[in-house]
Amino acid sequence: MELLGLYYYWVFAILLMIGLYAVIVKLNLIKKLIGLSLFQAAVFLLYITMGKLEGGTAPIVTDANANGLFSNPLPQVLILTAIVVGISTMALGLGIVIRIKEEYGTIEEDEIQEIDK
Amino acid sequence: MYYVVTFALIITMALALTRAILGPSVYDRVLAVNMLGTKTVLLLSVIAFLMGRPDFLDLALAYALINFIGVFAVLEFFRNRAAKQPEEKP
Amino acid sequence: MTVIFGFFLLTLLLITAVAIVQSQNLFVSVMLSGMFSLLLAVNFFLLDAADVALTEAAVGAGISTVLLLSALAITAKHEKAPSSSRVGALIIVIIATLVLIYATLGNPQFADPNAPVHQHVAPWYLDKTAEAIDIPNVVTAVLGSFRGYDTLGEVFVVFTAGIGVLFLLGTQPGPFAQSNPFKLTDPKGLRHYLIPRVVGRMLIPFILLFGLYVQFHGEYGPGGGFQAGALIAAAIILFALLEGENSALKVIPRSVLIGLIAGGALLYGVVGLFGIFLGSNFLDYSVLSSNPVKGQQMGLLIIEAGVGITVTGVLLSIFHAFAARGKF
Amino acid sequence: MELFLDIASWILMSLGGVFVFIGGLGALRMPDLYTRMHAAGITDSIAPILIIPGLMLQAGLTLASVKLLAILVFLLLTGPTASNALASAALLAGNRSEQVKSTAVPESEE
Repeated sequence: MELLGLYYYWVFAILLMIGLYAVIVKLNLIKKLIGLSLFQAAVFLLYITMGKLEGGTAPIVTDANANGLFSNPLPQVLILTAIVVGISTMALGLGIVIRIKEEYGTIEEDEIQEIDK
Repeated sequence: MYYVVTFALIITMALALTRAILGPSVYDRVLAVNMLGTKTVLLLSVIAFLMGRPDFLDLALAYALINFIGVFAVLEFFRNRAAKQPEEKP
Repeated sequence: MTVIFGFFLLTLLLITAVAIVQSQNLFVSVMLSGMFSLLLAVNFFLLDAADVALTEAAVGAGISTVLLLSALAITAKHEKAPSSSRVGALIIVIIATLVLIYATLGNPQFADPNAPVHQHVAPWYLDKTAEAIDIPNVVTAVLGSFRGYDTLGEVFVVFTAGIGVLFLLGTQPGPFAQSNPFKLTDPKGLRHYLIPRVVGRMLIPFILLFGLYVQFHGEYGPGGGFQAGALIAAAIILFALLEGENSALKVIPRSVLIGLIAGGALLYGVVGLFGIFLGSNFLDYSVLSSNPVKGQQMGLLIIEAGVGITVTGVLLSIFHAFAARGKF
Repeated sequence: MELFLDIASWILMSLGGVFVFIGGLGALRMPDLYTRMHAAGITDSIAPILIIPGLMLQAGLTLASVKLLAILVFLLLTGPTASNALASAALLAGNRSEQVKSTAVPESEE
């Protein structure tokens, strides 16, 4: 059971590295962006995992549970904003990819480097 | 009791995921995504009761309302493609 | 028991991630990332993060799929088979994974009440919210008031990203565009898509209403400006998909969109400046009213509105920029 | 009365769970696109009809029940619509069920 308690962190590690692998290996720029969003999701998951408290519920205090335990609100605040920032920055990346396609006619990294030579 | 429904939903999500990964045509994948969306709505509703916080149904409501936008985007994406291809007589 | 559900869903998440990276077809990757987002939202919900799950739902269910698909329509559907050797990268990644897993052995156990993260500021936030702001949702209180600076920064990042996309793509069709990107000009398409059009138009008011509910109910339940902005943008994007992009631009013209982008961020900043003028600190809302608690609640309401306006404007401008650029 | 409501809601939810599972199995095991769509589409409608009233019986007359009703209505609106749109799109693209093996658009051409 002690090891199982670390499973969430392992998922974080593996997910992070799947994203990193996509960013390193894939030559297609859109695929790289998707890999980057996987990487991002792994970080989100780590933060939220850390905020969870045994026996706690979501930090919204109602009359029914005023004296209960609550999970940590701070990581949730950070990740909530990060998700929206993540989609905006991914859109910016996609915009750059579209411009690259229009200038170079391709979005494969090796072909772009070939043209630039 | 909620556990049984939750298990059924999660296992069905796994089956839908398998269908999405196997394909074979793009429409199968869209079907699987749509199916997974419905299952997610139900799962979120059941989990809200399971955790004793039925005030969190907003989440399931959000998915119920906007999940099919993705399906429409896909259809738009393929309809333009299909419209351009010459008609095939079977 | 919920922990077991969590394990199962996390495993599904990992399988989906592997499939996303493995697939050579970019369209399949986009579809699978839609599923990934659904599974991620359920996981967030199981980890007590209702607000975060709602954000993931609002953003992941429609908008990210639409944006990725419109980028795909302009660029390419397929990725080339990778030619370079992947063994080196694989070795690096596996070693890094093992190092990370080794590092987690020293982490506190999952949901351990004695973990350092639960000892520092979190109890203070949970205690002080009722006293200083008196709203049920601690997440909104921390977001808007206790850590208002952070959120202002995030809003400016979103603002900058929107401006960046507008600079990159502009409003003119690109060289790969064809006329009338979204118009339902094909009579065959119209006949076959009548039912989606009718049902979709029926749902748009409800999505908008739900967006407003999430916006103004954010102090009491999961919700707030970020989620509401994404939901409202999703409603308008649905309208654009059904009725054509030009009709959507008639509803909210580009000039208004730019006004929304700037206006929301400005509203947030001005509320902060009011704090200074009324003799307190930047982003201290207590002085906005004679009763400090009422002042805090007023400030939160206004800045959440500012956040919602900016997020709506940015996401819609990005969508229109992509749609105008290509054929989709 | 309490017990009766509990039993009724349990029956509804278990039935819903069974249908959900059957639908998932059908979507996985059926031989071609349209039969899979049939399995998935029908169970996507019947499962909310069973499960959500089951939850409503547990919630009683509260705001949660109203929200559940809204979820049910929206699911019943969007689910069949999405299935319809998907089926007609597949048909338009030339995906015929009886010869699905030969005419299904292979992904390499998509």
